[in-house]
Amino acid sequence: MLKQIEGSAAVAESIALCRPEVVCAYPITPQTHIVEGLGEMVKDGRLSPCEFINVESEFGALSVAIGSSAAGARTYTATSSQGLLFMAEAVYNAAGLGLPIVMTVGNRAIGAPINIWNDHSDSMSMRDAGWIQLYAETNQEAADLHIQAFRLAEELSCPVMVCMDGFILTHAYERVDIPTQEQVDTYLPRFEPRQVLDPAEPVSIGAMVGPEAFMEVRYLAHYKQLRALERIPQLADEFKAGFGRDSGGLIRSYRFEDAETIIVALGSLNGTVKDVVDEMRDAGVKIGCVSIVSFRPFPLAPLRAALERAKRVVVLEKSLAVGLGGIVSDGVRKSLSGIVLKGYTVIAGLGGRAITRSSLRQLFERAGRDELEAVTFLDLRTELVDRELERERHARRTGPTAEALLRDIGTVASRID
Amino acid sequence: MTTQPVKFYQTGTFTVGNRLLDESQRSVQANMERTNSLNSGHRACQGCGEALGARYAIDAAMRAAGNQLVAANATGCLEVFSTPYPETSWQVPWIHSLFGNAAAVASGIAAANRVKGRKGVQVIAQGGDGGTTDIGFGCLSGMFERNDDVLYICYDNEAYMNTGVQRSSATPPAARTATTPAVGKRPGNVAGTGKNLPLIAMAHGIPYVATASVANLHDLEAKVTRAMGISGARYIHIHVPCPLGWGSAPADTIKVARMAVESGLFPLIEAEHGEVVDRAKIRHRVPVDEYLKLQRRFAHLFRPERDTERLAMIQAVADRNIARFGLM
Amino acid sequence: MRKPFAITLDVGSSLANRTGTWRTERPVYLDRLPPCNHACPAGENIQGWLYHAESGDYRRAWEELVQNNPMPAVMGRVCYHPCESACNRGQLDQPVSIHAVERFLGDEAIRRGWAFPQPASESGKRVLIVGAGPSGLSAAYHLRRLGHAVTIHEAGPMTGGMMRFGIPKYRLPRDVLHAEVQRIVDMGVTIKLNAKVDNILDTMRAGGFDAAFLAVGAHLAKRAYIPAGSASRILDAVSVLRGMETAERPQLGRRVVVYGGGNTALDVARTAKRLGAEEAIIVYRRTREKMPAHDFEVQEALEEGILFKWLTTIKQAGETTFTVEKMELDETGFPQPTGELETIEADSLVLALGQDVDLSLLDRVPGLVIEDGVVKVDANMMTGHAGLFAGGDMVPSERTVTVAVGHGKKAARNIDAWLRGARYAPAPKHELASFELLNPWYYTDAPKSVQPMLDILRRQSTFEEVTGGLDEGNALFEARRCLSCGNCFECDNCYGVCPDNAVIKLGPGQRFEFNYEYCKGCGICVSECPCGAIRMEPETI
Amino acid sequence: MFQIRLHGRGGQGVVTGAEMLSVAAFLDGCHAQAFPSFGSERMGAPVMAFCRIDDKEIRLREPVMEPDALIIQDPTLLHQVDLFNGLHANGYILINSTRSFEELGLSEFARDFHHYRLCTVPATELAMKHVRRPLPNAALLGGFAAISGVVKLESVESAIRRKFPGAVGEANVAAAQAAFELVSKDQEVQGAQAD
Repeated sequence: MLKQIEGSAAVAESIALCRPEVVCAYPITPQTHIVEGLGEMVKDGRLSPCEFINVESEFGALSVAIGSSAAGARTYTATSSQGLLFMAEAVYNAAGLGLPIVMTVGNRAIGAPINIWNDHSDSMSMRDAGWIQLYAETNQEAADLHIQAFRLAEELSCPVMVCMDGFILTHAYERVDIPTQEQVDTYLPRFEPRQVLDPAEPVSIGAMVGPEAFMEVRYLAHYKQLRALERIPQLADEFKAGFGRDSGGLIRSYRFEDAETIIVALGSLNGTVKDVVDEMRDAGVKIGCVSIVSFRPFPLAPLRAALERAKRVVVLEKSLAVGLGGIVSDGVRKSLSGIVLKGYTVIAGLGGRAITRSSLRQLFERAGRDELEAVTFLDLRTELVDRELERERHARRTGPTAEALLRDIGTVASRID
Repeated sequence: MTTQPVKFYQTGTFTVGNRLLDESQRSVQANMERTNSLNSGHRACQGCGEALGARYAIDAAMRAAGNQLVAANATGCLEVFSTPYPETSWQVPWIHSLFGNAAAVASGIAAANRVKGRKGVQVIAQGGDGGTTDIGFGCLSGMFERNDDVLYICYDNEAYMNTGVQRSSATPPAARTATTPAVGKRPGNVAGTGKNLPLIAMAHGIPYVATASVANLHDLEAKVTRAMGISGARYIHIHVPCPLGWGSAPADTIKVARMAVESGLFPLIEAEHGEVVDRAKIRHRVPVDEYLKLQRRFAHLFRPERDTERLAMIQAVADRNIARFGLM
Repeated sequence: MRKPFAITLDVGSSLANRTGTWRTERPVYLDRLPPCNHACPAGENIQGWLYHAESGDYRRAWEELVQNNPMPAVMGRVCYHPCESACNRGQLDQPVSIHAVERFLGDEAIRRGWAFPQPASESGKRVLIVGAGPSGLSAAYHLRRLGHAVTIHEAGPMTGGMMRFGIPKYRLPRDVLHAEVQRIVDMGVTIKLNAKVDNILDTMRAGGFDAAFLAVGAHLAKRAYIPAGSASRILDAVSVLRGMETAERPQLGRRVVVYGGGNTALDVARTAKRLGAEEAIIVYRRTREKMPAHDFEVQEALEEGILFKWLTTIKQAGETTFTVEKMELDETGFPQPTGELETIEADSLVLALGQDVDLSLLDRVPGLVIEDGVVKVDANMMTGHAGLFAGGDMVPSERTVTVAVGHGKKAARNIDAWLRGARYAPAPKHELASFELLNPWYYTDAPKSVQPMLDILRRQSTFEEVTGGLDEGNALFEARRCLSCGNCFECDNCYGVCPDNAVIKLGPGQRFEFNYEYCKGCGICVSECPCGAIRMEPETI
Repeated sequence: MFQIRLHGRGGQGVVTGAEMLSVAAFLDGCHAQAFPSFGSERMGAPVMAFCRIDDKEIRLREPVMEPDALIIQDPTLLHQVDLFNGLHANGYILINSTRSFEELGLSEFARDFHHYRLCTVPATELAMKHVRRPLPNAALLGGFAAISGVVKLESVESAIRRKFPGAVGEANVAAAQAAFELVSKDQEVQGAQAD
């Protein structure tokens, strides 16, 4: 059913259709609307049977999820930013224990300085925690990915993180087709846990494993993700058959066949990129783009197939590996191992900095002329940086950088971009 | 002379069993069919109080729950010595997740049991004092305030033993640990620090809080059994000596625990909804010296000379407990 | 369940890890000798019979008791219970009132008519016993149980020896004595009364006996020289007490002086009081503390109004007046005369200065040695003459009923061995279960039960028994005060306190076993065993 | 594609206004996208919300940089924030005020725009009258429907009713209708003047 609906509400409805049995919630912007929506459905009985648990922290949230999942209940939680970091220990643990928890990350920057706006620093920090990470481009896809995520998680006994851009998607109202319960039930079978805490068949879960088997345990986790590389496209196909939509998969390519320049990005940014690609195609530029949906497992082979004929690849990243540059770029380069082409890393949109069509167009045009640095910071306000660097050259006690910069800009919402 | 009913049973209920007592009055541990929830072959040190306390508690819980029990365990000695791959000593469904989240994991299991309609399957969370009073305190407090249907058992050996005896917020005053060494002007742990978790648990107003000791099995089992009969959040804090960390003889584990109780330093109490409802009376009161002298971690209180001031301070703690909880 | 590799494990799999290899010391169960048993002159297994009494099984308790002592009702009354002085419970609150439980069991046996078993088979050997006192009766009982034919020759008109002629009936009612003697007789023991043996070897030959046990006791009163007038009435304690058992009751008068400081002196004074004497005075040359009599008896005597004159000797006896001299103790604690004299009024003087043995029957027995008026015996109670054994008051030892009973048992076992051409070897004794080996915290606090006492007026005027028995409830309570020192009573502590579940409970009455596969040797079981029945022993490496 | 930018202060329902506007467009059969400027949610702080309306899927995620219309819920922002940034000469401006553009000191600024696309409406006054709370967003949407014709008044009414079921919704609908009428009348007057 088509609805003009907030992204968070759409995801909440979609999750409810997956019949989660335990939902843990701890408030953090911008994921709150999702669990609020679910909480209301549990409270008014629309979502039943389901336990909605208000916990004391994100660490508590995922820990409760670990318990309920290990006890055989389909379990969901959501978080963002600092919350994801606060639960980091449990994030690794849930994966290590092979518990098929599904978690939404409403992507948001990480402080300090504290920042509630969107980028991918949070989920990227957990990229190697053993979770499958799927990035949604639209709210429709965010809603759909959650349905696929439960299926995938439970098949593989591996937790899945569905990443959707904070505010840009979570708080955006747009048209979403909410599937029917019947569709979802057909697609997503009952949860049959691989291991369960059951007095009838007791086991000890969470043993201490020493050097004699730890490598093997880790290899098996890796192997599980390699299997996911096969299953994710199959599940997307199956989803299309059942729901009539393309959603998910490993990567999605756009006007790339004859493209000399290909833009690679994750999440909602791809919409704007596509608009720019269309503009430039209209102007005769051979440009295309690829959206990475599955960042973990990382789709090396499909990426290589999509990119190998291009002259250059521009990876647009909403996170920064400080001291290195890009995170996604590393994987993209690895996929192109042995192929000689130009590769550019562009760090964009950190902490909610708007990524505009005009900026992208200029960027892509410069890329087409190969004028980009290996690592470029899109729309970096160099005058602010220079001023601060100058100040630091003259004074030892410069005070906090963030506050100094803010003094120079003025009121936050007084600017459009 | 009219015949009075004979109430004296040689050792009464102080020993584990008593051939003269009715079967129903004997302890779970006396039973040949006891669960041995924590089985032989675990790697706890010789004379480990925690291994003993855990078997006491979980066996009693198993009996109370008709073996319908799931346990969540915090990281720590108990977890490490019981489940090194490829062997586990547990006979109950058991999960270890992290150091600080046992209470939350248990809340999750309880939620799953509720939603799955598994009536009668009870959930226990357990951890050491570090995993309970320090790193796990947030999750524990959350579990308490939500009144989740979980019995949390803390095995208190008064320091981080698994990592090599570092101070925790349950470490008593003057005790030597690796991070409160017995050097300087006032050797050992600083007085006036630390927290009393049973009282904090009571402040949450949860249905049941109790303290217990491996030195008093019947009392311990009665409390576990009682707790298992109550729904909602419950907390039992069990004093379990650690020969390694305390510098006591492995054979003295129970004796040391007994001296803690008999001196008044570890009161055995029961509370319901925040109010103390019962206490175990001290049978043969001893001065705190009798307790402290058994442990090398307090040796500096007696050598090279008697630390009269701090011994008096510790005795005052015991006296206050005795007065406050009516232990005599 | 398709369990994930390594992180999820099958329950109880740690049994594969044999932690027993960690051990440097191993616990072992052992039985230690309880101090009561150790102290009992009759060699009773006190703890053994208390164990059964604890569970209310009095018949088994009694049966266990009479393995060593055939006269518990007597013993429970007259024994000075060294067991209780040794009892570890004394260091906790008060000793277990062993004698009271023993008496209860003895009385219970009489009341219910429990009998001794007949011997399983007859040995065909004949043993002569001379004297039907405690030692002789004890020997007769044990020999009979071993299947030997036993004949007792008793010089006196009644059985019991000193139990009858030395102990007043207010301490040992005669029906009790009779019942316990009769039970021995009922085993098929022949007793010939008024049958004084003049020459032991002749009698043995005449009766065709294979061995003999001499237990004639010490019935000859010791005399002291006291200048006396012809009208002075001076008697000896043996005659007075003996007279109480026969038709001719001794005439002691209104005021009686008893000279001596032993239990017999007290018995005589208390008897005199009961016979109607207005005043009974004990004159003793030393102080109360130095008195050989038991303190509780002195206490009872004082309660009954007996008067004492300490540090006093009798210098001269007149018809109704006696001159006494005050004494004082020198540095060595020995009394020395002071020359200070006084006179006391009395109708009679009874000398209670000890007894000698009548050894006339042993004249010209080859090999037999007599020293200090008693017969020398070896460790097997045999005299220098083969086949001739002796015990009780006529051999060098403490002269108590209990010692005599013990002699009888020991002699019987040696006679039995000798008859079979063997030598009796007693089972080696276990190490002593001293108080330090116990963990008394586990025992319930319980002061001992008090036996009822006859009220003072009746004690002064009648020969009713002074001390009453326990009722069943009290006896059970008292039995359960036993700490079971050194011997497992299956309290399950070791089974419970082992952090490694390395103790196997074998079931009721079967005790426990260590599982050395898993025992790490921590020793908690040893520390927490209430009764000290476990010991750590070094592992051989 | 038609892009609207809404300005106001936290607590005035700016985001809800954008949301209802997108719903109204959705009900008209269009694709629509509404999203806030994502400030921390505090009362009184300047906030923005955006709405895009198109007849095909909207992929663009940038903030509305070049709006076709501005809805200004709080005229006190006029001199505090660069409200008109990116607005092109054919753009619409709807300001919540009892005063005219002239009275607001915008005469000179208004000269660059089609005057019939500029309008003030006393939305807070209408809200106080109908809803009894100073929440001008519904009235402004009514006014916006009148001034722009981008969404139908009926769709705006339905969108309001979806967001606020029951009496509150009806009150807001009444405010929207009143604003619609006021603005329509004003448009007629201005149209007459123009003619």
